[in-house]
Order: sequence, then C-alpha cells, then structure tokens
Amino acid sequence: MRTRRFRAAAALAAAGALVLAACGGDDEEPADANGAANGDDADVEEPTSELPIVLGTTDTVTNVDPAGAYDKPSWNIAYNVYQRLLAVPLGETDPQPDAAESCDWVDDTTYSCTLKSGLLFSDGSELTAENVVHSIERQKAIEHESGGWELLATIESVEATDESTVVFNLSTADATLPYILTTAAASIVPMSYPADALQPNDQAFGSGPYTIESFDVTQQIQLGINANYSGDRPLNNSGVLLQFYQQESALKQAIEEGEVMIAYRSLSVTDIADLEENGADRGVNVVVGEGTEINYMVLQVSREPFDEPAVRQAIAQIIDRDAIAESVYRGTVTPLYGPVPEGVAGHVPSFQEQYGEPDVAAAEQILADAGVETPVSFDLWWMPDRYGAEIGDMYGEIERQLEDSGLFDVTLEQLSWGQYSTVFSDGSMDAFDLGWFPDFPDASNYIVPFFHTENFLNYGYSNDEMDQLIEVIRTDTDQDARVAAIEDATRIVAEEAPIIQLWQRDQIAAVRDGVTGVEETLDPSFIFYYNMVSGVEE
Amino acid sequence: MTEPVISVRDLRVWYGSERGPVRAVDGVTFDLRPGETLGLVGESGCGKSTLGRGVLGLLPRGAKLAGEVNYEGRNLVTASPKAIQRLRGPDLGLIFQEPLTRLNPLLRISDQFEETLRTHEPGLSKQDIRHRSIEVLRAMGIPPTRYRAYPHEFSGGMRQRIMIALALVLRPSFVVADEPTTALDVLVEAQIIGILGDLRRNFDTSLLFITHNLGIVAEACDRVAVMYAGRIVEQGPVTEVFARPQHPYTRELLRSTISLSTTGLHYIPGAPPDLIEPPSGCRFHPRCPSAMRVCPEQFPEQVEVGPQRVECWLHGPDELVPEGGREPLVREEITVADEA
Amino acid sequence: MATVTQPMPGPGRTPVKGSTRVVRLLRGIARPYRNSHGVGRFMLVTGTVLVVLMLLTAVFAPLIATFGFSQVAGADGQRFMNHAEPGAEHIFGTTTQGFDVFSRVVWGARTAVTVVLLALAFSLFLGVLLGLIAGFVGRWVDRVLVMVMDALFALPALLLAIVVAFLLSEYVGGGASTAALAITAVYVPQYFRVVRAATVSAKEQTYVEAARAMGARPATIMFRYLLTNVIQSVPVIATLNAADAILTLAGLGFLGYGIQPTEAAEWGYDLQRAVSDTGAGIWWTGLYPGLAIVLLVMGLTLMGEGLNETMNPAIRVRRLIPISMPELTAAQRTKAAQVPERDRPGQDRPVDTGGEDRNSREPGSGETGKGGAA
Amino acid sequence: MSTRTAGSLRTYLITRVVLFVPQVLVILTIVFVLMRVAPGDPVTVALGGQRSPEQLAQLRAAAGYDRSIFVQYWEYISGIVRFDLGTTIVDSRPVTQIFKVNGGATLTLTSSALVIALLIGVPLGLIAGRVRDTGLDAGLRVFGILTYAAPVFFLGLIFQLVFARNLGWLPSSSQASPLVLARVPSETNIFLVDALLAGDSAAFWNGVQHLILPALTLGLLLSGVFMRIVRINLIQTLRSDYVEAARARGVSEGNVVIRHAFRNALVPFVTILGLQVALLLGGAILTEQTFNWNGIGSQLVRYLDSRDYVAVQGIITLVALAVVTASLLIDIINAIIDPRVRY
Repeated sequence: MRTRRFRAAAALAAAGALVLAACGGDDEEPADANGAANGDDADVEEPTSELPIVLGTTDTVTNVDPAGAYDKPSWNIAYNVYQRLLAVPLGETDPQPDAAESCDWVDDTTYSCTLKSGLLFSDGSELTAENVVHSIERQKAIEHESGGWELLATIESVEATDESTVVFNLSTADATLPYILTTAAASIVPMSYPADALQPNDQAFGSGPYTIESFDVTQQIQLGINANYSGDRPLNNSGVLLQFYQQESALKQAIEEGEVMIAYRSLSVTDIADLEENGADRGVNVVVGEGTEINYMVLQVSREPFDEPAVRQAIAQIIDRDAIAESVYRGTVTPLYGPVPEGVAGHVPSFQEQYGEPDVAAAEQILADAGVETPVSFDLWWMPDRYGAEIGDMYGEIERQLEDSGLFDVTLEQLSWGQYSTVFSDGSMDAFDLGWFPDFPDASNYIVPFFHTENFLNYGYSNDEMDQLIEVIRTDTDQDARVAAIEDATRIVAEEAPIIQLWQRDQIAAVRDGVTGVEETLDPSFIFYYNMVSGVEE
Repeated sequence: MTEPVISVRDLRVWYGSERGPVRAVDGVTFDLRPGETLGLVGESGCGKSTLGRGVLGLLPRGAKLAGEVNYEGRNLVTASPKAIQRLRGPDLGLIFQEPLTRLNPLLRISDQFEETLRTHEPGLSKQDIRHRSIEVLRAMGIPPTRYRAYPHEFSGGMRQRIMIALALVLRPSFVVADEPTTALDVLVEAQIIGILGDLRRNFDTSLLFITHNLGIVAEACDRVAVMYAGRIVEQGPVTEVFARPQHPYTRELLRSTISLSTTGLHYIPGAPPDLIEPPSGCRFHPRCPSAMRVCPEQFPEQVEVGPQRVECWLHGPDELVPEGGREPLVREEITVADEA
Repeated sequence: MATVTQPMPGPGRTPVKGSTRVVRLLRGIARPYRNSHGVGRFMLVTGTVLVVLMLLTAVFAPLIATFGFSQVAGADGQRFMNHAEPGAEHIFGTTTQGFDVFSRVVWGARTAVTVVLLALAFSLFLGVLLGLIAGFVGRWVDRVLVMVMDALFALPALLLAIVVAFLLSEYVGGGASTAALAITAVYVPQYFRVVRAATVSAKEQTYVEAARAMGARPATIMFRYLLTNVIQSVPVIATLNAADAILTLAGLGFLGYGIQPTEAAEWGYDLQRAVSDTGAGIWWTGLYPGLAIVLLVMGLTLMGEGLNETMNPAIRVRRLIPISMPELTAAQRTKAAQVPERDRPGQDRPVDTGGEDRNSREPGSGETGKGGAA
Repeated sequence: MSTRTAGSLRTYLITRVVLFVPQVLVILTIVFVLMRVAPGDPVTVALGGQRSPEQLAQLRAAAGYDRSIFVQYWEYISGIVRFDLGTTIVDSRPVTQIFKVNGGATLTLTSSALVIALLIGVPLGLIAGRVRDTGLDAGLRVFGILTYAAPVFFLGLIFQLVFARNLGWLPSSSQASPLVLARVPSETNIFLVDALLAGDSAAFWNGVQHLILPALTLGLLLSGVFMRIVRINLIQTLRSDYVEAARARGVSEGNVVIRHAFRNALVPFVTILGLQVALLLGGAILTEQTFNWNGIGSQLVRYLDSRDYVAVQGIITLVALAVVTASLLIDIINAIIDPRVRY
C-alpha cells in the first residue's frame, strides 16, 4: 500500500506531470494524514502538488537502526525516520523538545522528560516512555560494533515512571546529556525492535516524518511519508529518493543531467568550482550552509620533538591556512584558527589572536628563544582514503610551507585508514592528520575528547587548568559559564598548540532550479531535514 | 594407343624463399592414359608431392607454375582458378597422405558427401546423394550405418577409405594419390591398394600414385617415374625399370629397398640436393657412383633406352659428350661437406 | 620435404668468445625484425618505436620533464595556477593540484616502466622457479602447484591484483614495489605454465636419456634445452604481459589501490583525479595520461603480436618473394619430337598461383609443424 | 556404435564435473589464505580506532576470529556449502544478499557487453583472418589493439564526455533514472527484467539507454580480444588439412571459408571464452566504477574502502565460484558442439 502510493507519485514525476509545488506548507498536516485508513482509493487522493525529492549522494549508509549506526549518513536517515526526545531546531544551537513535552534536570545526575501524548509510530503503535527505555537499553545491550552507544555512556539507567515520563540516572554529572539526547543514538524506536539484535534495515520504522519504503544501500533508498507523524516539522514533499553514487563526478553528472534534484555530499572541489561558475546554464545552483566539519593536525606531545612547546608554536606560527584553503581547496573550506569552528557557540579564532599572520621570522625567534636546534625533523602522517583526495594535496602544501621556512624537515608518510585508525592512538606517529564531524552542535564536542588528560588521541597532552575547565564544560548546567570555559580552553589550545586546527568545511549542496529549502537545513547541526525541501524541476 | 587423359609438359613449380627460388619441380614431362597407373617414386624432398599438387593447381600462395598440364584440350596451368575448381572433384581427384586430419571434424561424413556432390551436381536430390554416397562407401567397405557418424569415430584406415570414397564419388578420370598408405599399417595398406586397383579396372581411372615404397609400385603400377631433385630422371614400365634400371639413381634406390633377400642395409650417401642452388649439370652427380667428368658440366639429355626414358650421360648421346667427358669424376670430400 | 636446409647448431662449433656472444645476442634481437614482413613487420616496428620512445622517456624523465612530478611552484617561487590551460609555460596545462601535466605524464612513464619491469622480473623469477620445481619434482608437488596456479589463473586478474595490492599496502604502504608485487601475482601462473611444460618435455627428451647414458650431467643438457625452449616463448609472453600489466597498474591507480600520489606520478591515479575535470570541461588533465597509457599498451601489444607472428610457427606467414623463372634451357626442355602436338613456344610462361589458394603452408603440407593456439 | 558418442560425452561430463570440486576447493583455499595473511583480523581492521582494545577483543571473540585458523577455515568452507558467507561488518548485510541485490546489475552489464563483444569481435576477427596481411586486416587489427589498449575508465570517460555531456544523447551513469528505479518493483533484481515484468516499457527503454554506454565500453574492450582470438583461429583453420582437402574436392571458396574455416575456427574460440569470463568480470569492476553501476564490482570497491574483510572475502569467493562455474558451463557447451571432445 505504502509502496504503491509512493510509486504513483514517482511515476507522476517521471512522466513529467509537473505542477510546481506551492512551497511552504507551514505546520500543515500531510494531505493524506488519514489516507492509510481509506485504503484502495489512496491513489486517487494522492496530492499531486508535492512530488518526491530525488537526492543524490556519495555517502554510504550502514544501518538505520540507531543501535547499529554511528556515521553521519545513517544518522541522517534516522533523524528523518525517528523522533528524539530533544532536537536542536534549525538555525539554533540549543536543544528543544521534539518528542518530549519538556525535559528538566532533577539534580546533577538525574534528568527527567515528559513525552507528548498521542505520538504514533508509522505502524499505528503508540510512543510511550517504555519506548524510550527500550531504545536506550537495547543500544547499551547490543553494543553493536558500528553503533553509537558510547555516547550514552554516562547514562546509568533509564526508567519509565509512568506512561509519559522517563527518568535518566547518570553515573556522573553530564551537562551535555540534552545534546546527547538530540543525537540519532537516542532515537526512539518501536517496542517491536529486538532487544538484543538489530532491526533489519528494510523493516525499520519510527515515529518521524518519513518511513522507509525500500532500502538498498547500494543504489536507492525510498522514503515515504509517515501518515501517523504528528510532530512539528513541516512536510514539503511527498517522499524522498536517496540515490547513491560511488564517484563524485557521477553525482555531478547526474545533477547536470537532471537525474537528481539535489546533490548533497560530496562534490569535488573541481565540481563545485565548475557548478558555481557554469551551473546556472545547466539549471544547477550551489547552496552553501554553515558547516562544522573540521580537519586538524595532532602533534605527539609525549615525546621529541613536540614535547618542546616552542616547536609546536613555531609550526602554528608558520602554517598558512589561507594558502591551503585557496590553493588546495579553492575556497571550499574556511581556515580554522581554533578548536571550535565558526557557527558553534564558543568559537574564538584563538590561533589568529595568538600568532597573527604566518611569519617565518617569528617562528625562528620562538625556536631560537627556546634554544631548539633547527631544522627540526619529524614524520607527518596522513591517510589518503578518508577525507577526500585533497588531503594529500594539503599535506604536500604543508610540507612545502614548513620546509621552505628552513626550520623543519618533514617526512610525509601515509597509511590507509584501516591501519591508520589502529595506530594513531598508540603514540607511534610524530604528527598526524585527523578530521572530526561533531555528534551534536555543542562546543564541548570539540574540546572534551581532545584536550582532557584522558583523550581519545592518547597523545600525551595534559594540562590541569584545561582539565578543570573541561569539568565545568561537562557538568555546569549554566550555559554562560560553559561558554566562558570553552573560550578559555580555546585560548589555552592556541598557546600550547598540541593540536593545530587547519580548516572547517561548509556544507555544500548543488540543487536544480526550482528546489527550495535546502539552504535552511544546511545548518551547523549537520542534519539534512528532508521535510524542508520542496520543489520540482521545471 | 589411346589418347592420354592428362599430359604434362615441362612443368615447373618454384617457391620463393629467403635465399632464392626453390625449384621443387623443375621441368617434368609425363603422360597418363585412361586406366593407367603411374608410380612416382623418389626420396623425401625431391618434389613428388609438389608435382602432384601442381598438376591440380593446389599450390600455396607465392608459388610459381609454368609449363603445361593438358587435360581435355585445356592447359590447366593457364586456366582460371574458377575453371580448375570446377574440374577438381568430378575430373581431377586427390587422395591425401594423412587421413586423420583431412576430414572436417565438425561435419558428419554425410555432410561432407553432400557438400561434395552438391557442389558439382547441384540438381541432385537428397535421396540420390545418400544413395550414391552409401554405394561408394560400401565399395570401400564402410557400412551404411556409419553414414551419419563423425570422422573421429573411425579408425585411420577407415578414414582413408572415406577420403578415397569422397574423392571417387564424383568418378574423376584422373586421381593423384599422394602416399595414401604411408600413415597406415600394412594390412590396411593392402586393402587400400586393392581398392585403388579395382577403381582402375572398373572406371578406367588414371592414377598418379606418389609413394616412396617401391614394393607398392611393383604391385600396383603400370609405369613408374623416378624423381630426383625436381626432375624425372627415369620413367618407363614398372617391370622394365625394376628389372633393368638405367639411371644410377634408380639403381641405388632399388638397392636401398629392403627385401627378403637383403643381406645388408644399403643407402645412398649424401643428402638430397639443395633445391635452391641445385648442383650443376646432372643433379645427381655429387652422389652418383658412376659420375663422369661431363656430369657436372652439362645437363644430361633425355634419351630413350628401350621402353625407358632416362636423363643420364651414361646413355647420353655420345656426340654431345665433350672430349674426355667419360673419364670418372674426381671428387673432393663432398659427401662429408654435405653432411656437416 | 622441407626445401631449406640450414646448418643445425651443434656441439661441434667453435667456442663463443665474449664479443661474438654480444654479436649473437644482437643478432638474436634483430632476427625477428629481419624475418618479419608485411603487416607483421609494420606492427613489430611501430610497436618497437612506441615502446622505445616510452623507455627513453622513462630513462631520461629528469631531463625531459620540465618540473618535478609534485612541483607546484616554479623556480621563482611563483605558484602555478590550478587548472591552467595548456600554454607556453605548461604545454599540457596543470592539474587540479597545480601540477604540470606534461611533467606528470613524463614521470608517469618512469613509474609505469619501473613497476612493469619489477613485476616482470618478480613473476619471471617466481614462475621459473616454481615451474622448474613442479617439472623436476613432479608427483604431488607438481599437482598441487598446477592446481594452485590454475586457480590463480581463474581469478579475474584485476581482482587478484586489487586484493594483493590492498593487503600489501596494509603492510608496506602503496609504493612501486607494492604495485609490482600485486601485478606479479597475476602473471606468475603464465610463466609457471611455460616453464613447467618445457621442463616436463625436457625430461622426456630422448637425448637427455642418451646423455645420461653417456655419463653426461643431464642437468646441464636439460638446462640448455630448457633455456632455448623458454627463451623462445618468453619475449612474446613478456611483451603481451607488460601491456596487460600497464593496464592493471592503471586500473589499480584508478581505483586508488596503486601507487600513492606522493610517491610517484602514476597515470591511472591522474586519470582518476581528472574525472571531475573532464566533467567541468577541463580536458587536458585526463587526455594526456590516458593517451600515454593507450600508446604504451598499444606499443607493447603491437610488438608482442608482431613478435608472435614471426616467432610462432603456427601463425607465421612466409614472406612472398617474387620469383623470376627463366626459360628452360634446351637440354632441360623435353624434345619436341617426344612431345605431342600441343607444345608451342610461349606456352610455358610462368603463372603465379595464389589468387585462389591462400593456403600458406609449405608444400608437402604434412610435415609442417602444427602449433597450438597463440 | 552410435552410442559411443553419447557414452563418451557422458563420461566426459562426469569427469569434468568431478574435477570441478577440487578445483573449487583449491580456489577457496587460496582466497582464504590470501585474506588471512592480511594484517589484523577483520574486526580490528574495520573498526580499529573506533573501539577500545577490550571491546575489540570482545567483538573478535563474538565473530570467532580468536579461534584457530583451522577452525576458521572449516567454518569458511562449511559456510560456503550452506551458502552462508557471513555478514558484512560495516552494514550487517549477509554477503549472499550482496549477490542477490547487486548481482543482477553485473549480470546485465557483463552479458550485454559479452553480446556486443561477440557481435563486433567475431565478425571482425573472421574478416581480418580471411583477408590477412592486407590493409584491411592491418586496420582491423589496429582497431582491435586500440580497444584493448584503451583502459575502460578512459574509454568510458570519453564516451561520457561525448555522448552524455556534449551531445546529451545518453545518460552517463546508473542503471536507470532514480524515479524510474523507484517505480519499478524489484522482483528479480535485474532491472530490465523487472521493467518488463511490470509491463513498463518506458522504464525498460530508460534502462536500455542507461545500459548502452557501459555495455559498449566493456564490450569494446572485450571485442578486441575476441577479434584477436578469432582471427588467429581462422588463420590456423584456413591452413588446416581438411580445408585443403575440401579445396581439392572442388568445394567453392565461399563454402570452404564459411562451412569449414569459420565454423571450425569458432570451436577453439568457445573454449577460450571460458577464460574471458575472468577478463569480463575484471573489466566490470572498472566499468561499474566509471558508470556508477551498482554491481558486484562497485560493491567490492565500496567494501574494500571500508576495510570490510568479511564482505571482500565473500565477494571474491563468489566471483571465483562464478568464474569456475562459467568455465565448467563453457566446457560442457563445448563438449556438446564439438564431437571430438572425449576423454
């Protein structure tokens, strides 16, 4: 039934029976909110004004069950299929209720949420506090190898005190819990999901605006409208087709040929440049939204030569981020001068404040003052297969910048991600590249994992002042105090330079003429809300 | 005397090679009358097979053919390829040396007969074709039940009989049999010889029988031609030639044959001559036990000795032999050089 | 019935001095060229020219290339433009990274040649070694090796190379030797087959038996026999394999499992990077590395097929040599008196056969060797 | 007597099928060994760095990678017998599912490429062999070599540029337009068949349009190879004894060439066709990559990129099985068309 309805819509679009969507549709209910009950004549009642959106991507989706996914593309589907207790509304940075009516701290380690009433899963079952408990508990029980259950580590237990109230007991104070509850890891799943295994992808469903009609990660995922959705998100289309491409160039060709309406993640630098310049002739526009993906270089603080702060500072003094952004990325990334990217509360361009313009003489001075013999030689590692082909070009550029100063002797080394990921935290690399997508748009996500004495990089950085600031960031529920702590931490990072942030990348999408709503959804939360998009190509 | 079926005059077949032309057949003349069998003997590499194929115009690309092959008033050497192709089969037949590879392995025996008959007698009905083919096959001792079998299902001797049947189903008046029994065992050989003999008696077919087996020649042929280095050095009735060989080469060849009375092995010293640069004068002179001074100097004339025709200065017209030409030839160690 | 008797190389010949050995080697190399003709020669010569040009490019890459393969700025420190169109400074333009395309293509030749030579050396070594072992030892060793090699042969070459490259790169990173080893895995079975077959037949040769009976060391004789046998087929296989290896290398590079970009310039990788460019109307970054692959592979294939044509008796074509046939001398001619009516002068004008009969086997057909499929 | 053929054919087929088993076993062992010399175990490789060592150890144990290599080998082999090749690590798909879902695309691509290659390669090979050493032969051979020498991704790129981007005649990637894909229900996972089953001729036509460029690219690569093989076979056949014998019977040149030479030249070609399956699949990896064709090849690349050894091992295993099975089938076909084959 669902499938048939969807296909009818698709057929209409393909046949070119084109009625331009009246975009907008604020809080309107989907036209066929009760269509499911009407049964056979659903075809007739199909709204023709809203057609499925075809979105092409080079991303790889793994699992739609939140217990089995910890990657952006899969999460993004989860965000559109499930509801969470809280969500960060578009354009904002603070969590707001989604499935919850309200959420509040009971004390430092107890958090309580009240659910909205009348929420239904797409199969008609009710969403209650039990579902929240089930969702969290099975995450932690399954501990799936590609799941995001680690995010829920501070949740010791969850209980449903009544039909609509759920209480989280934390093992330690955690101010980021509201943010954690906005992630897909905290998506609320139906009770029919097994407690100890993943729900098959093609049988996944939730209470969010979309339902999965068909699921083939290698080619196409079809999302239809969840007739039972009663949340606040506007529905500007009648479904979404996710079309997968292996190569960026194929995705670009597809949007030029009109096979897809939106190309979102990823287009190559060249593709973007070409579309920006000539796309309009082919009916394609480039849409840029604030992005919070960052890339950085880790210096092995635990041993020579980077146990000497002056060496780290000298590097920070020399590196020319503008040159990287311009020559290598041709403006598709923005230089990043601090741990917290622009667009996230707490952003301070601390490196710029500390070091100013790239200056070889100043670097020479720093090294001379510290009595460091030059040139300083070290290995610099990067992986060719994780963050795009340009990473290699970037490290070529960095090598040149450092060596041209005459102060450094850099040996570039590379390793594929599989090996790289197993060794970067064992301290064997002098310096290495990594990238970071935030789990949620809170600055803590850019500080805590990196600069606490117990960090995931295991690179020997430890600073008591930093640890204290992190304690505040983690536990203080007063947002202003947290932001202040974040800004302080940011300055310490620039001063000590254990990690040198290089760039942050905007989210870039290409859309065909007539498609609207993409710009709105490209915000720092890194969630593509499909429901925002509407429009049919001419 | 009846008219010859085929009469070959000064036939030459040369091939190109890096070092110069290979004179595989270099001026050969013979006649064949209806029902007559001419045995063509000689060592390997003397041009026998080339002669057999040259008569039928079946030569590789790049070979040159000169002289005359007169058949029914036409010179086949100058006839168009199309015309010769039409003659091959109904008029001129060829039986090959190696029966195992001569039948298309993918076609049934019946297909191969049908093809042959259809080509030359397009009006024939399927029934007629079958009838005629089976008749010939039966004559060759192949049971009709095997008509639709594939070549690989037959033994070598049977395949050779099928090949013969294929050649004979069109009743050619002239057949070249190129060592048809070499690859077969003695019993089969006798069978085949018998069949070829029947053929001659029943259909008046003339046969050019190429072989290196003198025994077969004695048994199956009326006349024999001895070939050496692209020339027929002696030809005549089998009985005469075998009883009174006139050419030293024929003599040597006969001596080399093993028979019951043979006490020791005899061979002709030296190797067959180089056909690119054949020896001057008589081509056999480097190996000839009775070579004379004249032999390397001048090409021997053909002379008639009794019923035989011989190319040898021993019989040569005396008036052409120069002064002292009959002195024995003094040779350097030419045989050793040859062998090296 | 073979009409050309050539002196057989035998043991009785004078010992070969060093200089004559070189001469003989050169002669050996020149032989296919002298013996070839027609289309075969055209292919052989064209192929050789292409391959030699590429080899020279590879050897003299530092002299030919205007810049280093990862150089992005001129001597004056001025950065190259990204995606500069072909022009005076960059005759083939620049890439998305700002590399000089011409220099990348030139350095790429060096990479390709290095990898392929390494791969050929490895696979020859392994193939010969295993082939000898299988052939000599026989029994279950032979059977196991043959099975393994057949199995390797059955796997798609590119797939095998990808997997090996992928596994090796985890250990040793993606350098030229990794790529070479990956390609080696693909071609070992072919050399193994040739060498094993030659070894087995060498063992069965009667003169080896004879030599053994005479007390000579059979190994020496077998080795000589093997060498001549293997050496005959190796040039053809090696050139054709080299062509295939270039394609495999490029395929690996294109998929990203080949040589990593900071290690060397590699055409397949460059093509991969150029895919986006092509879509943006930037044709020069893809065209030149692509053409380089095509030219080198074509050169090697032409050469291999040309060699095959001259060296493989099964498909060798005899050169058609024009023959001038003089008139018969009076003595050779059959006397007019003995000739029946129709003999007239001028009748024996030579006639070329060949219009109809393209069969190019030697006269007396049966004796010509029948080779297997190429 | 007539039963002899049938009998020997039967014997041959039985021998051939019996030989199939050890052949497969050897290939499987090679694949297993190959994958096991890889550093680390599949779990560590795929998830290292994202999990703590304890968690990794736990996952390893759960997946059975802490057991002895022989136990693992036994599991692997017996799994294949049960047609169970494990579940991918990164996205938890049964490996057999990959073949069910993506096999259709590869099958469509390779079989249509094969047809194109046969349609182009065989006639050209016959012509070139017939007119050998003429200008036409030289031209055809250079064409054949050129198609072989141009890497599929280069040729594909040129095709995309010319026919898709510049001329706009054909789409450049995917099996069909996304909306068309969406509206055709997947019954067989072979898109063109599904479109026919659904009675959707527009979708079928859309699929055909999408198929043309990739099939042509892969087909051309193979056609050069086919041409070469057919040509050489024809040359050898034309100088065979039975062709000469046919000529000696006065069979017309046309019949000699068509009935005797062409047919017989194609028999060894069929034999060699078995080996070309490997080439076809190798080429398919690159073609799928170039044309965004979601077949087995692109899945292999995808799983290689995410270091999913279980998936990679499974895909290689199945590809190897496919190749061996294809060569078995071709040998059987060959035995049927060539009466000589017997053991």
